[in-house]
Amino acid sequence: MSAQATASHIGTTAPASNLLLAMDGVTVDFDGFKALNGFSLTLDRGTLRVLIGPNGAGKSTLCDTIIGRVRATSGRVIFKDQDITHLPEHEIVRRGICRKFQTPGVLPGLSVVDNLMIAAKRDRRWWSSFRHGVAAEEKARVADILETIGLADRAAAPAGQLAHGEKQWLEIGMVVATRADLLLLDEPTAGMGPAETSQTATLIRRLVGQHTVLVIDHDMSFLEQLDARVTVMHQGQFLKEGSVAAIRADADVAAVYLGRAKENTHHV
Amino acid sequence: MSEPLLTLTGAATSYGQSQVLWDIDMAVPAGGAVALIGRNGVGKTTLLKTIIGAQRLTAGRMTFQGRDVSALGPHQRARAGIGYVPQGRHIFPHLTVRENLETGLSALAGRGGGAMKAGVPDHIFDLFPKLAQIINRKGGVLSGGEQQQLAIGRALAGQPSLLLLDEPTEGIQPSVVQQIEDALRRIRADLGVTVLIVEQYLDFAWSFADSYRVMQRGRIIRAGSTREETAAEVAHLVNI
Amino acid sequence: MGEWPLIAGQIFNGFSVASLYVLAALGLALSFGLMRVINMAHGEMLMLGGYLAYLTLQVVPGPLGILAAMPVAFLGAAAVGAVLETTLIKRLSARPLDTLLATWGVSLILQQAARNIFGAIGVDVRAPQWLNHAYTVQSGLLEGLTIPATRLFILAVAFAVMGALSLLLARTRIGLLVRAVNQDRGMAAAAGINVRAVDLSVFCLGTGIAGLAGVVLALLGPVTPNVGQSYVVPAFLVVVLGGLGSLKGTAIASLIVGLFSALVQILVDVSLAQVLLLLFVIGFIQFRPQGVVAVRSRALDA
Amino acid sequence: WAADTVKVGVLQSLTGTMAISEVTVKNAEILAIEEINASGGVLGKKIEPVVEDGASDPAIFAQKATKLVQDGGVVTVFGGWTSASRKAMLPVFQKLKSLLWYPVQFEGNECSPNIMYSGAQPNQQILPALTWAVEKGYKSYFLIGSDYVFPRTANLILKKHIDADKLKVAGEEYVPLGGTDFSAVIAKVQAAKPDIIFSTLNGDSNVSFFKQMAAAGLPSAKLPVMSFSIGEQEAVAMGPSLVEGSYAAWNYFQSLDGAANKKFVAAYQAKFGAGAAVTDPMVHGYVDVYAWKAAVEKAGSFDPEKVRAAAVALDYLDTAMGKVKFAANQSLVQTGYIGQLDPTGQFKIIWQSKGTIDPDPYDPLVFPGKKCPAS
Amino acid sequence: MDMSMRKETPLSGGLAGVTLGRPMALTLPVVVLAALAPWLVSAYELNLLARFLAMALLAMGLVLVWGQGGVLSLGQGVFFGLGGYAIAMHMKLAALADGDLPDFMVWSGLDALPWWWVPFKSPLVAILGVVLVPGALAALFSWAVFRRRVGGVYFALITQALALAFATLLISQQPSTGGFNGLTDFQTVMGLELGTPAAAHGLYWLTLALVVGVFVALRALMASRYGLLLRAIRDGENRIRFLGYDPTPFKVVAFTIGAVLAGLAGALFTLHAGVVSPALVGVVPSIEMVIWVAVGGRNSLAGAIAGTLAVNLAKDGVSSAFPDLWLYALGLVFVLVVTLLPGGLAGLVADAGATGWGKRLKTLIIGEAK
Ligand SMILES: Nc1ncnc2c1ncn2[C@@H]1O[C@H](COP(=O)(O)OP(=O)(O)OP(=O)(O)O)[C@@H](O)[C@H]1O
Ligand SMILES: Nc1ncnc2c1ncn2[C@@H]1O[C@H](COP(=O)(O)OP(=O)(O)OP(=O)(O)O)[C@@H](O)[C@H]1O
Ligand SMILES: [Mg+2]
Ligand SMILES: [Mg+2]
Repeated sequence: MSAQATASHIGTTAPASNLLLAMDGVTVDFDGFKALNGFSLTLDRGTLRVLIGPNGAGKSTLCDTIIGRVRATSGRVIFKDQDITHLPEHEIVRRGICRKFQTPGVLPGLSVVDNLMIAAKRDRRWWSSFRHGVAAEEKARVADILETIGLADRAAAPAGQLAHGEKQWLEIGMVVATRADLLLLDEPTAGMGPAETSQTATLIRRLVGQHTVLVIDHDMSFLEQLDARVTVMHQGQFLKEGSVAAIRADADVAAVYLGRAKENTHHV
Repeated sequence: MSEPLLTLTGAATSYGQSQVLWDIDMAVPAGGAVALIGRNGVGKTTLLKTIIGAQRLTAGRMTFQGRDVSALGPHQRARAGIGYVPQGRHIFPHLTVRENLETGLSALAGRGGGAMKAGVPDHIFDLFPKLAQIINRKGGVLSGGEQQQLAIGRALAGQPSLLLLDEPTEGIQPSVVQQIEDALRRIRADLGVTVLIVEQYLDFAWSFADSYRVMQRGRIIRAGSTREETAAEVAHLVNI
Repeated sequence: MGEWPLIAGQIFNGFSVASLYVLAALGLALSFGLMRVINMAHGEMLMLGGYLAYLTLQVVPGPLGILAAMPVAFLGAAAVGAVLETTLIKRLSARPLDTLLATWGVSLILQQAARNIFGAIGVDVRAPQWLNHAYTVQSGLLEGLTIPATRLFILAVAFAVMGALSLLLARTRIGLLVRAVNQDRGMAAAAGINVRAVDLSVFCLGTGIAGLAGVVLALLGPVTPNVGQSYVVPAFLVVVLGGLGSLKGTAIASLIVGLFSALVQILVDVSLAQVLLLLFVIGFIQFRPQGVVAVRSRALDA
Repeated sequence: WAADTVKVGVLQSLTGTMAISEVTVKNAEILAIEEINASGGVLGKKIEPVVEDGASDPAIFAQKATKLVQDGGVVTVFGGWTSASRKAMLPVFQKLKSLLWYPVQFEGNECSPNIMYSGAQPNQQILPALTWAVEKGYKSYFLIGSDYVFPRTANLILKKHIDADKLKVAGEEYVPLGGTDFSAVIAKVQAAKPDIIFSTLNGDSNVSFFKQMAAAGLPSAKLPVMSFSIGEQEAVAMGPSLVEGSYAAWNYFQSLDGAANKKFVAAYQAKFGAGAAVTDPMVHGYVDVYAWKAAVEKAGSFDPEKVRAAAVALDYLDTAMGKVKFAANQSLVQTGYIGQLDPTGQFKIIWQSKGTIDPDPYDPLVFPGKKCPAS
Repeated sequence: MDMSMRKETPLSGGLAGVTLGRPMALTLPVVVLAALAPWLVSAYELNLLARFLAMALLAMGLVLVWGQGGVLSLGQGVFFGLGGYAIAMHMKLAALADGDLPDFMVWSGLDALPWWWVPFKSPLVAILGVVLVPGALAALFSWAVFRRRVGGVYFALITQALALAFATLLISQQPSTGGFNGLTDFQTVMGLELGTPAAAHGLYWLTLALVVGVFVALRALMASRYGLLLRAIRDGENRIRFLGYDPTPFKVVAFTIGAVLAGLAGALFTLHAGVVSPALVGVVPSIEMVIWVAVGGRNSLAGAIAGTLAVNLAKDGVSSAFPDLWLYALGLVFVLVVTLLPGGLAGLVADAGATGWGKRLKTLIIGEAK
């Protein structure tokens, strides 16, 4: 797989300060149930961060809050030194955040390539959609990504006809195509086999540097391959942070998350 | 082994114009556990959908408990004793956990007895204690792991003799993966349910199932016993 | 007689109009909320109810005819609903906009059929004597306020239907199955639910209620081939205002619409009141787009 | 064959909301044509009616009028019901220099040389009703109408005359066409306590109105209602018992005496069923055909211009509705009647104007100084 | 005509989801034939054709709004009416001497022209009004609704209520709108004497030219990025939002274009028919407009034109001879098209094109397919 090509096309502006995202005491209250409870997190530019935690810990809710799908009951989300807590979703995305959903969210009636073209379009204001032609750079990027995600031969197929795993790949491709500074990947490997999983890990590692990436996943072997700093959440709150090895060794994490001490590798 | 619980002979299906499954022959023995493995997009989900009746057979036939069920609709097959845990879980988002479980009772219709009136059997909460804690929450707001447990619980509420599981550990935290794996073993052992499971991870597949089928491009290209071959011997077929 | 009886009278009229809307809209809310079917022929189910009332009164004249007509109309309209569902609606499941267009065609056909069968000019259905009187306040602040018995009767019927329906949906498994089918058909079938049977019964229930409503509406209005058309647009507005197929929402929205138009009519005439009502609904959407009663979901496309 | 026939257009709504009423007028017009054909035709030619559907849509009326005159080669057209349809057809007839015979009472305020208006002008229907009510001693009037042109104009005229007579307008209310909710209107009636209601409600709204009045404890026996749009057909449809005792003003009632009427009713019922109701607009449509025949014969030509000139010069015709003739302003000179509904759906004639009334398209009190150019 | 398509990169399936009309080779002869119509058909038939072509403008707008945008509008009659009234008001005023009032105002008791009539004395304002009034109302209305993310069925039902309210309002405000009667009896427009053959031909060609122009323009629009995004929004509005697009303006623009086309259609129709009235704007006519497009094919511009002509010609022919039958037929068309033929006539043609004999026929007519 040729992720270099993709990576080389992803341009970002030179960092002004190193801090990209800061969540500051964010609480999300669903009728009394606090899915996030005073949660804080900072992400530096160009870094990779892994977020784990038990089912229901609030990881997806965290992404929802950053992207504006769910609104913080209290606390703030700061992105590139600006408060984005209350911006409309599309505004947040335009500032440079893109998210892959836990259940793949592709546009089922559009072809694979059209899905990517829409994601790749730089100027997302409505009037610019009347402008003629497609930038050569966008075209090239879409072609690259199509190769990378292995769907080149299905480019014209409606996205709705893809199998689950293929949809996952397409959505990853779409997120990458946006060239957002911050990529939120919610369980990118769910439904993938071991081979695809390590391909994904390779891809993500290549993205880092140009992008800041937050990965959520439950597959410890996948996280191992990513080899990044890990934040552990529990019941909407921060639990631990550290290297993969440190987290694995941690008794608290074992208690709430990993279970019976031994690691969970189904790997061949 | 005696009469198989489920057989497929020359089964084929397609989505509209495009055929997805070709010439599937398979027999699942009663009380057994079969693992279905293969890369993304080879048709594993489609095969399960065909068995539950959500996809129509375009060729071949299917029997269940010795009866030809090829012409039956999904709800009739569910009532005959096939339980289904789909990929992506498909929880009813606006129903509570209890109500989701109760929908599973529908599969008991026509099987007599007061089972349907008796409500959701307790052993489901023994298997998945978490469900009892969130019994009144809406399905749509549950986390992935909670939903997966609920989906299995819902299938069990219909007291199936065959359980179809489509990647049941996808997106589940490790400790719960273990719980689910344990639960599945108990389902086999204590409830005597036959299992057909789609699983991408071979070591669980090997520790759980008695036999395996490898799929490629809509066909079963290899069948064998997990007792006679190691996962490593089969892995290359899956990882191409 | 001063201002007070007029205002009090209009508040009562608001409730009365609301009860008509509830009856007209409940069936719609059912089939839309639970099956995503927009039944434009719903008005013709009301019409059918009116004609069945007429026929029943031919057979059972006298004071109790109207009571006999209600179950007859319910069953008759439900039967027509069954035919409609099995021949047409089931082919269009989950395409609400298409059901809207197709059932509009059905409504044209049913209207013309009524014209050919019963004649274009309508038939005579009258309130029985025991309903044809009014209670008048004789003294006090509200002196002169008149409450027609017919309208009280309709209020009672509306309450009874609402009550029965919510009991049915809340207390029996039917409600559960219906909601499951609505949320995920494929999964519902795989869980052992006979989705076709559920669809059929919901749709028939909706049209049946419309038929029953038609009897009641005939007490205050005409029974003609195109009578349904005059109720169906406001009934849909009630459904929009009420929120997705929620019975509670439908009831509250009916009340809002009823009271709004009754009170506005103290100041402006009916034509203008209609325009104001639409503006009100658009205004309402601005701060409560999900309708009166919202259903929350995490699904991407909720 | 073609040489022996002359084509005339019959243009009414056969579909849409107006079809109920207009189909009966079409029937009456066809009946007249058939009768004339059976007795030898006009100027030795058989009349060939070309029927078109106006579909209750003014634009379609204009379209079909053009079709009839321009492509269909008809020498004249009988048709129209709503003022909207007539107004839409007017320019067509003017441009194509043809002639339309319009059979329904209307609000006046119009005289085109290309239209023969046989339906009543306001002074031939509305004002006679007021005259009758004043004679009866009613002092306080509540005006209720459907919200469109005819009721608005009729009430404008009524109000001026009621004021001029030093009587009281207790209220004026409108509901949208086809409206079914009268709760607010009735509340206002109850508050205003009028002596009589003058109703220009149209179509189905009447049913709702009478039912809701009865429910509110105000049947016609308690509070009289004078209607301007309820004829025999509507009365039967509503159930005569509902409207029994209420009044109506027309220029024709089925119950009218006279041999010509007996003959017409018998002929109509022979063709369209024994119970078929016969109404004012139907008779006007029927009379129009005979008046056209008389004018053609007087002119000795089918040329619309000559027929028009001959029509206004005709003497009184003896018709089902009594003696009528066309005035110089091309409207019909006719008698006004007040009827009261009996339980069978027929009207008992309780009052009639003193002799025929000359048509007056512009009410002198409301539109002082306006006159038809022709008169 | 399909230049814009050729410019599309092979990468973007920009036209996926659009059922293409017949290609250029067939379109040109049709247009030429249509342009010659004044010499081929009678004056009445030409007028009929002109009306239906005017309506086809509206129908093409619905292809954009409903077919591409997935937004079903049951209120197109409102915009049609606004366009019609805008031009009709001007013609009414143009026919008057200075200081005079239209007749209906006089006998409704008005003694001065309502203020909002005054600007329509100017022909320029009237022409602008034809486009701007429906456009502005549509933009405002749809923005208010879409921005609160109310769409789909809800939107359809609200537009239906809009049609009802608008018709009711028009009828009830008789002194200033002409009420139920509408506006009629026009003499001249922009110095052109209406009713003369010259005027009839000129207006017909104007209509035809607009139909062709709008066809070309909409086709290019549908093939553009905008069209792609519109279809994407139809498929998954929320997904699009999380890709950084705000769906609201896209939908508002489509709805507004649809309304402007409806307004244009209404104005031209009024010129051809010589009358505009509430009968054209209410619930029933509005939904009939949708059926023209459903019959033709909701994703095909050519289909929309064909559907409009077919339904209206059928109505003209059938309803007089068999009034009862017509209503059954119309009802049945609704039912059958929606259930059995969701792609409409265009879909049928496309299907036929895909099968053996259809393909052969196609190659015969238009040469080798590209
Ligand atoms: N809209 C909502 N209303 C009420 N509760 C909600 C809502 N959305 C989420 N929750 C609850 O918040 C908790 C956190 O959910 P979330 O999806 O963020 O967990 P997660 O960490 O992503 O879990 P998983 O790993 O299983 O995906 C869950 O218990 C869920 O039930
Ligand atoms: N609704 C559909 N319409 C058309 N084609 C489909 C549809 N669903 C799946 N397919 C195609 O059928 C093939 C098999 O899909 P299926 O979902 O059965 O694969 P799978 O083996 O379960 O893959 P995964 O491991 O990703 O879940 C794929 O090529 C897919 O593109
Ligand atoms: Mg999650
Ligand atoms: Mg799968």
